[in-house]
Amino acid sequence: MAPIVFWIFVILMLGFGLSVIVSRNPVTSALSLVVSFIALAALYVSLGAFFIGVIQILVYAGAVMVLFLFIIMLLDLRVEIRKRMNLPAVSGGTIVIILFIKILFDVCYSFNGGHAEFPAVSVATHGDVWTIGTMIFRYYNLPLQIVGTLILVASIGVVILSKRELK
Amino acid sequence: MSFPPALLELLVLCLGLALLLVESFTEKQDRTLLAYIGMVGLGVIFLILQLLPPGPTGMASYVFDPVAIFFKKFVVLTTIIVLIMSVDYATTIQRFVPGISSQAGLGEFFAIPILTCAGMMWMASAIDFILIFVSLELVTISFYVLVAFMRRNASSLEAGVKYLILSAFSTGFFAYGAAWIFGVTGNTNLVRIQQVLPALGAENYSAILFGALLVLVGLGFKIAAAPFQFWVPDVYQGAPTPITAFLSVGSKAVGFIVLLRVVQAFQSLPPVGDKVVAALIILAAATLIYGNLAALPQTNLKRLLAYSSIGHAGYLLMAVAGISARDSGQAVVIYLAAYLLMTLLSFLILIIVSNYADGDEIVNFNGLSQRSPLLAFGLLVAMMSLAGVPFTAGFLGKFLVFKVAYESQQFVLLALGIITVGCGFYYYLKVVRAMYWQSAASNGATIPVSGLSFATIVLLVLFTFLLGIFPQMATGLLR
Amino acid sequence: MDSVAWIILFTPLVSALVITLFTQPYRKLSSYLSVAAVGISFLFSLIVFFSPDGSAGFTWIDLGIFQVRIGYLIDGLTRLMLLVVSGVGLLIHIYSIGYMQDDAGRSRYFGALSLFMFSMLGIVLADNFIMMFMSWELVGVSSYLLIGHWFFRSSAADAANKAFLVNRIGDFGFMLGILLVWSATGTVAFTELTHKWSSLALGSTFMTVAPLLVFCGAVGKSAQFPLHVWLPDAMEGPTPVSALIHAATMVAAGVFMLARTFFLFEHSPLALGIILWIGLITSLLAAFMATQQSDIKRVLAYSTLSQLGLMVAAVGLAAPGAGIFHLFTHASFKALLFLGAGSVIHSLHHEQNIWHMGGLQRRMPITFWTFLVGTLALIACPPFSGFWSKDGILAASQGNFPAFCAIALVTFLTAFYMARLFVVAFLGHSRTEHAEHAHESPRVMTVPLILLAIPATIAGLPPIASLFWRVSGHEGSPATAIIVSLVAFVAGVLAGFALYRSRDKDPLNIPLFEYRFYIDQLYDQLVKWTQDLLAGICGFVDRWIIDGGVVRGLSGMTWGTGFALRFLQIGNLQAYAFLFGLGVVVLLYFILFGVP
Amino acid sequence: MVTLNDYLLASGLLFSLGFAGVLLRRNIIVIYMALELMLNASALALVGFSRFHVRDGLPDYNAQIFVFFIITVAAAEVAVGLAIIVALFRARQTTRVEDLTSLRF
Repeated sequence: MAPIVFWIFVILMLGFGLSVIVSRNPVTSALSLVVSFIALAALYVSLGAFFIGVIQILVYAGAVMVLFLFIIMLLDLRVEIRKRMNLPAVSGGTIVIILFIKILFDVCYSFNGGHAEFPAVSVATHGDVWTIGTMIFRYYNLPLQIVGTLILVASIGVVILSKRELK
Repeated sequence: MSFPPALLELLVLCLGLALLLVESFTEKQDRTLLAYIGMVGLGVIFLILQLLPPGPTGMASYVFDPVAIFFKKFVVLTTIIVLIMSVDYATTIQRFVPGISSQAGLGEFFAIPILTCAGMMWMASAIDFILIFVSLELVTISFYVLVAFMRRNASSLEAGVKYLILSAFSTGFFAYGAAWIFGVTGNTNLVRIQQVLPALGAENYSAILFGALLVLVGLGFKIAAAPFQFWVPDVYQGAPTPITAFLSVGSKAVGFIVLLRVVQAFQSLPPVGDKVVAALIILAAATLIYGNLAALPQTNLKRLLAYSSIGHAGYLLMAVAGISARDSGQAVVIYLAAYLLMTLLSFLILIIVSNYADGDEIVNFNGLSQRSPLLAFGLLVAMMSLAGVPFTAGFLGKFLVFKVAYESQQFVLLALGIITVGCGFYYYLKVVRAMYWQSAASNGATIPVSGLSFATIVLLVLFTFLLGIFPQMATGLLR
Repeated sequence: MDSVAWIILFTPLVSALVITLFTQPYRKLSSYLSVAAVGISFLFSLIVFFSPDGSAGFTWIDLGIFQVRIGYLIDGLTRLMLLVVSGVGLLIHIYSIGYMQDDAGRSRYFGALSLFMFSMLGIVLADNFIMMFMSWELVGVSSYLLIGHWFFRSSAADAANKAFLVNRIGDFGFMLGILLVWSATGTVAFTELTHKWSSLALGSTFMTVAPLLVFCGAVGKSAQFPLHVWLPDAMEGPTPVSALIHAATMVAAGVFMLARTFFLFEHSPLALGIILWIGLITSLLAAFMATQQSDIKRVLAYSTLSQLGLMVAAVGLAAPGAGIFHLFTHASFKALLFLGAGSVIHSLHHEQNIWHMGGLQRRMPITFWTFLVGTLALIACPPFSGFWSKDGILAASQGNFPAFCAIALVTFLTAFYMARLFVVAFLGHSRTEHAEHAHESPRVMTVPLILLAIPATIAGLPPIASLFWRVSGHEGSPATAIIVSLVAFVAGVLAGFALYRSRDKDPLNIPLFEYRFYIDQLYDQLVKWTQDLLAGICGFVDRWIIDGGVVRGLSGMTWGTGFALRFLQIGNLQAYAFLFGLGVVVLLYFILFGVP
Repeated sequence: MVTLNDYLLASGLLFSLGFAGVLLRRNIIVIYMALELMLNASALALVGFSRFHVRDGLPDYNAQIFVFFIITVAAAEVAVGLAIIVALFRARQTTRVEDLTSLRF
């Protein structure tokens, strides 16, 4: 993949990610989030992870964003009133973030093998969906069942927490 | 034995599902019946666990070793007692959950802890980051629901939101750390990681350490280690009390088993393992200081227990930091067993008394010794044990932890531990003083205790003493 | 043989458990249970008395480096102590049935008494330091419970606290001593220690400091100067308790412990010297104080202190045998005196001031005569038991002139203040209405008095004493000792009679003695100062570190208090997240780049 | 040439953005979005590492399966989280963190 395409998507992802955390309007944030994640999905595809890229778009653009937007509309959230900047909070947070990024860069650059080109891979004979599917049902059956339980608990929880009058 | 151990969690899961089904298809049944079914079912699971020998499971990511068995028994027992508490707490739940019928939502309140229990049991066996992650999340998400369960109670909701945000925050760190560990070692399985680590080049040490520390942060949140413990007092205070007990015992215990397994895996590479231990020492010291000092000015018993739970996390971390000593794991296990007894005992009595006195401030316990000698004695034993008075389980736990710290030459931690025990005496005795020295408030009638709670209190008190007087019993916990 | 020792030890424990757990509401039953338990212990102690030496035990707690053994060691010392503890204990239990007749907390009382018997027998039987120390602490607990039995009286509650705290000071030293001994020899068992200690090649400082730390335990428990202050206050407890615990047995545990572990001390002349003088100072101070007290139990309490000082001094003179012999005779006559005092107090409706008594010889004849026996024994009148044992100590001090004088002076003072007590309380005319209407106590109380009067009279006679205890060197008691002791005794009695005969109030007024050399006041001041200081420090910590640091710290500090206050307004969750993040970054930074 | 390092930096920056969002924003819903950014950053790192660790000529699919689970869990978490936030809004009419201070000290 051409580096230029990679950098475009990275910039898209990070730019809209930044927009998520700086925009005053929650709707803008939610939409930026989706664009950021679509760019992220493109990066997945660029790494050959087609299945992950697809479910990324399906889950985030299809479900999560709708959920966020729906809730924002439901609660009728408006643009945040411009408040005076809280200097200590912002500066403190910024310093923490800058320190974290510094540590992260140090770690990334020290990581051996990070600077070389990716090793060559062949295309999976049955495509990666087949491979992942087989592995999930063959080796990762237990986590799959746990995730099933998790979703059950989550759906019960959502009902409990939001139904107006429980039975 | 032909009984596959992995079936146990599925049985617990089925139990939870069965309760949910019964809940939805019956109309007039008394909902507390569900709790009793749950207790009996979990009791059967406990018996099976008692009989199953440790052995291979045929799965790479799932082990059934003595430690796993201990923790499974531990969480099953905790869940049973939490259900007992929930029955006592049902009136409060009904008050704060909107519903058509008077018992709306109760069925779910009894069923979700059983599903959580299944998640904790999976965590006890998990040695693969994927399995750890999903079971950890199952536990976490059920706690989101349970903490915020009383949705007409603003405190419960506030606690729910605080837990939600901070927990998701810690999950982010955990997942990122696990990603890095995978990136460096090419494995998500702890056993495999332990095997490949010694061959790791020195230039990758900071990368693997970065991953390990972030995983530590994620687990540090679960076990309430400073500085990742800020949620604890608020959430413990706001959550329904049985859930607080569940959080402080079950959630913390499974956090510790994962922590133990991860730290153990990293010991195969001393340069990294030592730094992980150094991080644990820092966390332990911070946790000890914070938990014990901040507890001093507390006037609310529930909040006091929250700080005390942070303090105990500090002692447990001391034991984990002493991983180089032979008995480190054993000390953690015995300390947790003692912690289960005394913490659940305090919460159970707290629920009964605060139901009656309508408040969980320490002043609500004034003169309890006259109103209800049994409850006062039970709480006295719990406080003594939490403080670490000899001949109680808590003393044994602290003794072993200090021994481990001594053997692994963590003298600074040892000194800190001994000093903070002194602080502990002060704030635990505050409760005792209220019960025995202060005279009762206007409401001087005796407090009614249900038969089941009565039996539970007696058993917990009994075991607190038995464990303290016959420590050999405790060493048998890990067959 | 094996099971006998265990029966002696555990029967009272069983009784204590049964009483506290089951028979709380049945007060009569509880008292009988307790008496039966100590009766069984006494019977089996008799069996042990006629059995050969022995020892056995088992490991109770085994945690690798740290082992706790429960075992017993039976030798001459143990036999005698078993007999004293269970014998006096039995009589006092019986007496308590009468004395505590009207008390609502009788079950609690007898439960604690049984617990006390268990722990005291544990000290006596112990074959190692750890078991002894645990029993030692349990004795402290039961003494605390019994002193504070009438906890609704604030003076009783205060006295219980005082006793407990003062004893903790001594026990702390004791514990350090045990740890030192253990670290040096690797064992805590007495028999092993006896061999190892003498062959230990350590500096003389260590060989002095370690035994002296162990001695601290005795200073606390046997109420030696400067930790003697708790014992007189402990008289707030019921009188049988004062007799059993604070006169006959528990306070003697310190002396017993010194005798048991004498092998630690015998190699250090300096340690022995310090022990000797602490004993003598205690003895003298207490004797002076006793001359000015007007509470009958307090006079007896100070005389106990004084006698305990003599016993400790005997150990310091390297004659622990003489000390134990005095312990033995003292147990019987002091218990007798206390029970006699209790009998008086009981029939005078809890009147304890001797100036409100008088003329009791006709109204309470049994009490009168037995009390006389006890007094004669205490003031070392031949041939009563006290004469022989005190003479033994005096004889042991022959080579040490200052000590000899001090003991002679104590003998004189003892005779003086006991004559005073006796004359004022029993002779002359009745000074109050209560005293006029006094009547003899019930039989359940007088029978123990009579039974105790027997050993108080005869136990010291050499042929009888040799049955119980072999005092080395006593046979050749030099004439000077006997003469001095007799002169001091006669002078004391005469002075007492001359001064106090038919007086209605004290002709002497020595505030220094009456106020116990102001030692308690000094301690109170000290405690107050320390408390003020601690409170100041705590207040400072609370205000500046807890409030200012931790609580505000939760909401985010690091930017100074001014910023922190504004940070607080933002809301906690964000502050938590910030601190969480800060923690992550600091941890990462420190571990990745900080730790070498 | 795009190397693993570039992907790791991208993922690290995304993670830091999420981190910053949690620290700096006051609207709970936006904070929640920032948390999603953090989770997705770890997913990106995992996919990068999956491509980096080649097994039998194929990317290491174990990591992709991890990502699959992370995405599933994240979705469930969003559902529950938003339900709690809605319940909170109904009770308190707010989604701002600074209004949630009744439990403190």
